[in-house]
Amino acid sequence: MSVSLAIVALVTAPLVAALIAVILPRWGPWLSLLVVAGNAAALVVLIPAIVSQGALTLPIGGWQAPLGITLRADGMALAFLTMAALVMAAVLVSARPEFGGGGEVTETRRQWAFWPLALLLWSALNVVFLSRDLFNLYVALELLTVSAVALVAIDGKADGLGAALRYLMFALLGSLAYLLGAALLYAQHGTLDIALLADQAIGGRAAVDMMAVGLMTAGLAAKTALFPFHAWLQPAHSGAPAPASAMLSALVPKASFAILIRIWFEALPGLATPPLLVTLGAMGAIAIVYGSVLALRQTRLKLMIAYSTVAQIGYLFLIFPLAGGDSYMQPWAAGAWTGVMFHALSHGLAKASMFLCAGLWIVAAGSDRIEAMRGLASATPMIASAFALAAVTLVGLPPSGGFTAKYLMLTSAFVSGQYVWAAVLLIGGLLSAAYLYRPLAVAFARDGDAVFKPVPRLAQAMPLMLALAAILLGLASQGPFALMQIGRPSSAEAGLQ
Amino acid sequence: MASSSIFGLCGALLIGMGLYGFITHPHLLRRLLAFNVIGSGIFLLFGATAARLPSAATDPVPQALIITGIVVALAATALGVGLVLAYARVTGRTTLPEDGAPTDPGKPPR
Amino acid sequence: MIDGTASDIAATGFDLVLAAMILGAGLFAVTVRDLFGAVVFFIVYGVFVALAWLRLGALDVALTEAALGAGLTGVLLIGAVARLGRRTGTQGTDALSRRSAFSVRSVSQIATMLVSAAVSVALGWAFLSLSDSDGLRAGVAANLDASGVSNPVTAVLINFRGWDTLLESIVLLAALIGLWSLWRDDDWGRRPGLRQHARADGVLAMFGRLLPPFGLLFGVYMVWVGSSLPGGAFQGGTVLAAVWLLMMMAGLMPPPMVTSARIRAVLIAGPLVFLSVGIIGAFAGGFLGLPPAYAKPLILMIEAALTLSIAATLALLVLGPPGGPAMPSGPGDAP
Amino acid sequence: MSATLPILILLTSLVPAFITFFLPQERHSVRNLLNLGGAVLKLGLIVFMILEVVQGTIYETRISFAPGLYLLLRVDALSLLFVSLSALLWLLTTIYAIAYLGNKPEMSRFFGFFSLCVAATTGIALSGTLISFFIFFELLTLSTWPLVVHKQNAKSIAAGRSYLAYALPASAVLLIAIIWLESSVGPVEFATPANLERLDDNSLRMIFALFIAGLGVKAALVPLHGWLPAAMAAPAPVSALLHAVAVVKAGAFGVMRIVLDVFGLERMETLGVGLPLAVLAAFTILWGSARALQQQEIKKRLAFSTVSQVSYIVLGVALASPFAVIGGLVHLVHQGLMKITLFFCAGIFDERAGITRVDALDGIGRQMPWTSVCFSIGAIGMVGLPPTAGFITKIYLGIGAMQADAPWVLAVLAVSTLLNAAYFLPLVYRIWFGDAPTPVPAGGGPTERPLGLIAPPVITAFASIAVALLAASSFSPLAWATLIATRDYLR
Repeated sequence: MSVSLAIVALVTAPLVAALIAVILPRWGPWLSLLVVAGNAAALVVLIPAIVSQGALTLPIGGWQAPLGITLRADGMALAFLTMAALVMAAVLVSARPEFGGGGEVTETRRQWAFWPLALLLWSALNVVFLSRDLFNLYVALELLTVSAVALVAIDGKADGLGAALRYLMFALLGSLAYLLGAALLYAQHGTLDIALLADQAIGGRAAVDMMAVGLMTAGLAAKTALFPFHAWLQPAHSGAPAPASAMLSALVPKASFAILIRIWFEALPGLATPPLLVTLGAMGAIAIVYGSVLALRQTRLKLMIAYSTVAQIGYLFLIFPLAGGDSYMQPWAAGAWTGVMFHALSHGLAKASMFLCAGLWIVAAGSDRIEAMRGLASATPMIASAFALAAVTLVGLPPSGGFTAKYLMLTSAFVSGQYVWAAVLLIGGLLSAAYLYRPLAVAFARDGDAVFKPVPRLAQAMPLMLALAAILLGLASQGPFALMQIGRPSSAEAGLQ
Repeated sequence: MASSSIFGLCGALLIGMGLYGFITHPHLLRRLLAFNVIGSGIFLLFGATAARLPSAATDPVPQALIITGIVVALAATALGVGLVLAYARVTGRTTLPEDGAPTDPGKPPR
Repeated sequence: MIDGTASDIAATGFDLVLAAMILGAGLFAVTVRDLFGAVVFFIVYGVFVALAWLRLGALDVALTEAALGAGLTGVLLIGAVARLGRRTGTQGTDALSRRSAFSVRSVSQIATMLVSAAVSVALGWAFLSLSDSDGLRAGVAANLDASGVSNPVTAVLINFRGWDTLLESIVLLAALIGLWSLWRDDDWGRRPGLRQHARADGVLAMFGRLLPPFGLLFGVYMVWVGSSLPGGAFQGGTVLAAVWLLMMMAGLMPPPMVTSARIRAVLIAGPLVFLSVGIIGAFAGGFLGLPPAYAKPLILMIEAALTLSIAATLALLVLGPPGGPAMPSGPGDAP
Repeated sequence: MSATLPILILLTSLVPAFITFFLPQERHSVRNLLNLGGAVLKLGLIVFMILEVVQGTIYETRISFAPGLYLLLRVDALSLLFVSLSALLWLLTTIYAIAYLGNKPEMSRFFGFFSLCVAATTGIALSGTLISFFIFFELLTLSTWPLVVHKQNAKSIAAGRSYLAYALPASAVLLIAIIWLESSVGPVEFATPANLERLDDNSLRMIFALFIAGLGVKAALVPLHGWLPAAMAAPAPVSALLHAVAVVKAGAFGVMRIVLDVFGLERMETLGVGLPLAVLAAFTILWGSARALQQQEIKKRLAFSTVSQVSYIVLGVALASPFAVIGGLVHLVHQGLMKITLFFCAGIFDERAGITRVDALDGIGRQMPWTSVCFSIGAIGMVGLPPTAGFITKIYLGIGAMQADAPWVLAVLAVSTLLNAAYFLPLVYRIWFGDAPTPVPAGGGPTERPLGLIAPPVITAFASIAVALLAASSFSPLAWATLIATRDYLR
């Protein structure tokens, strides 16, 4: 009972808070804190419950699939939910100075719109991670897109509006492709439920199924900003205000990626063919190299971080060729599937931290050129530490969550003899070290003349908390690792081929 | 030939047409319009599959899904139109500049 | 039997003509040079598509398509064209199609055409090669009695897949919040849309006075019958939205202030009632569960609140920000 | 106790590190107390542990991250040798650093990372698996960077960049080597020989080469040594840390682990990879010496001398004969004692007399007698003259070379000794017999105070003689190295 209430709380608390924030704009920051507390409590109830009982299913309205929609809390869902809760907590606390509305008498447009949009984005994320119904996932994705696009444009400047439009165009087309695929699957199998689809489609490789999954993959890849659908990402992520960038970069791509994983590994694992897996992996590999090289060439901090996201998203797609990795032959090679999940989680935490750092540094230095950061490490040591720790995670150095991810993926690549992906992983790590080093070194250099705006300590603590969480994910990998094995599809172990 | 086959194939053609319009038009309102054409094509195709068994009534679940889909498409269109207007107000343009997207061959006239 | 075949042939013929008209209108909407013309063709297209839904035996969808797909989307686009001014709207496409010399642009256009055609062919093939699935007719029929309504589409929308509908109403709200967040800072606190200068004795004002009572009645009726016949919150809400828009445009009542707490309360009422019912259900046994005994009144309550919110949201989505160049008073005024 | 002691030893530097980060700059006494307390406590725990290990207690701690990925801290004789050296030198360096840096800015950051560095080194010493070793090795890289760039001027930032530009690719190479090996033979624990039969000889050779390349950067093997001279931009205590306590030592220690515990001396022989490694080490010895000869800055000369000296350790294990291995092991300690003495003294020269170049040393011996004596002892030790620690090393390496049928190594040793003499003895000459350029200002000559500044080099200089004089006793580093080599590795 309390367990299903916890699942309900995860998806409804941000919704209710968002609705109330529409009529009571001044309560936005406080409502957000309440939702953070509520989500934390729900996760505290849920995680032990599924650890002891296994994955839990909640049919909404009591209607079982295929007629109704079910929510399922499995290990992967809870891992992502926890990551999202951490990121949102930090983002919402960080957003208060900018959007909280100090003592002004009249409310402003930005202050009114930010809180409902952020909370709606959160609820959409939670639904995406929990829902097992392909069409429900579509609606949730649209809610996510609409609120994310609005957040990109919230400053009302030309850059932000253009970025939001470009994002919207990609996202709309992506949604349509996904919807078309889902419609074909329903027409073919008479169900939209992931588990039932898996039962229905066992064995055969029907051409219609291939087409449907191909369309959904293309649509979701566009929403995840996988190369070559990445063109919308960097203007959108760098043009938005820092708290919005943090959500967009850390969380939004993970939602469409999670659906992609559900489709390939849980709904229709029999569809994959080796050339297809290599193609998806190759697109990821190109994204890693391309994004890193472009990140190296940026002179503006937020653009660099945004291109880094293009690269880091590439790693996620290495799951397709790497998952499985003959792990049954080598029991200690735990598999790339979990490794990629670790990557998604640690990237989410680290990237959100980095965007929050960037936002604070830009305010402090009054510019977002990397050169303007000279001397900031001494002025804002907590931010510098957060940035450095986040960089450690993104590069994949021990003892961070990024290292655990890299270790698991590399081991899989070696065990299955796929050395190309191993090389990509290592080159990507070195390139990310190269581009992340630059802002750190600049911030570390001494500059006696620079005058910075002071940054409140609470604001500095938020990115540090996220970066420490990313490190802790590596130091205490055992717990998350075990959690993610709960309800893990068997194809994650056996591979897709 | 049953209605469902006719409108199903009609939907497939509309999707192609809309896609063509979406890709070739740089003007953002035209893209939104093309988006709606693709959308209704998809709905038509989906609805036709729900009606393809002549013996039975139309499957209600796809109908419900399509209604939801139409509303969601309207929401996205409304936000898109608002963005286009705001963008035009701020920049005086109705197309995206320097379109890095590989899908867009059109650029505003020189 | 001869009659049967003849009517079959006639029906197929009608379907073919309708499909051709849909395709023709769609083609014009996509390709015609003039932006305003494209929008007009799009509205016509929407009406044809609504007819197609009737032919497919999907009355609820037909109503929704006519009201939202053709109607509101059309008004939205026309309003945008008017605000942008038609000139800016056409130059891009002019440049696109006039320079007819063989160029990179036309090559890429041909390539796009081929790709689009290939997509159509592939989808058509996929449509024809679908295996015979029975869908969920049986499942819906078997549980219809427990759903509280007799219209299966409404049963799916509000009961079996109520979670979708709840989220969808929130998507609408999110779009409105997003739209409002695009206003200029100075406009915040003003009324949306343009100040209307409808002549008191004008046609519009007359319509504005005459239509609302009927529209109101019709809208409420649509929601009410939705439980047993085609109709429902979204269709009814659209009618109400149209009525309200007409009254605002006729100058009979001012648009609400965006900062007004009352209008905001109306906007969230529907989703909030729906959510509350769901959450109370969660404590009573199942999230969004409607006990068969109370299902009908609960559904009516949810639908009533949703209709109100949807009507307000849709109307405000169409109204747009304050100021700007002239906005047409409605589809009827379009040249 | 046996499971928690290794953790406790790590915590004695980790906890001070984390507390220090959050201390305000002006809390000097708290910070000093923390760091000194940690160092003393660590030394005490290690002494306790040595006594227990002699009694036969086995210390082992496992922390699991993921299947195949776990941290294993395990104490064996080799790790005790390294951990006791680094703990002792850490204590001395902390005393020195407190006196040396005094009231300079960013002290909390400095000592925080300083302690973190030592924690990483301790972890390296106690690591029982390749992956644990790698994790601490990386932690060492990362925690050293803020120390290298501590002065935050353009030169030190450049040094930091060069350090990472060498270290990060190297760590990627090391990671490949580890994962390649472990993906075939399973997690490698040093205590149990890995089942290398699963891999063919050529793969094993490749893996060996990758290991050496990955560790060679920290061990400053030519041509991977470029970062070390550049890192001289850091303050003197950091140089001591880099050259004697932690960084290059970690590299050399890693080579030992790979040769002795992962591959084993026998397999290294059957694979035929010992000779190339010995040649590489020999070349590094000569190259480092030759380059040292060209340097006019004292610290640069010392840096190239380190490049040369650390390779004695590598040379010893590469030759794989009993005496050579013992010589290599014991040089880990000897080089540490001698080199840290030299850097302590160079720091005092720089800080108190402003001397950074060789020719400025003229006649300083009379003004700064304590420093000068210590520096001279260190220099003589480096040359390998009796009665210093360097002499013992060279004798053992020489005999080992004969045992290994590699007489060419004798020639290398001879030439390198000549070169060592050529770049160190002139310094000693200048210190004692050069003419001071200006008359000493009355009462205003450079001081060698406070005690914290001069005591550490005196102790290490004394120790570097003592370990040679008492080499035959049963508790000398030599006896210990002999015990390690004969009991654990020479079969």
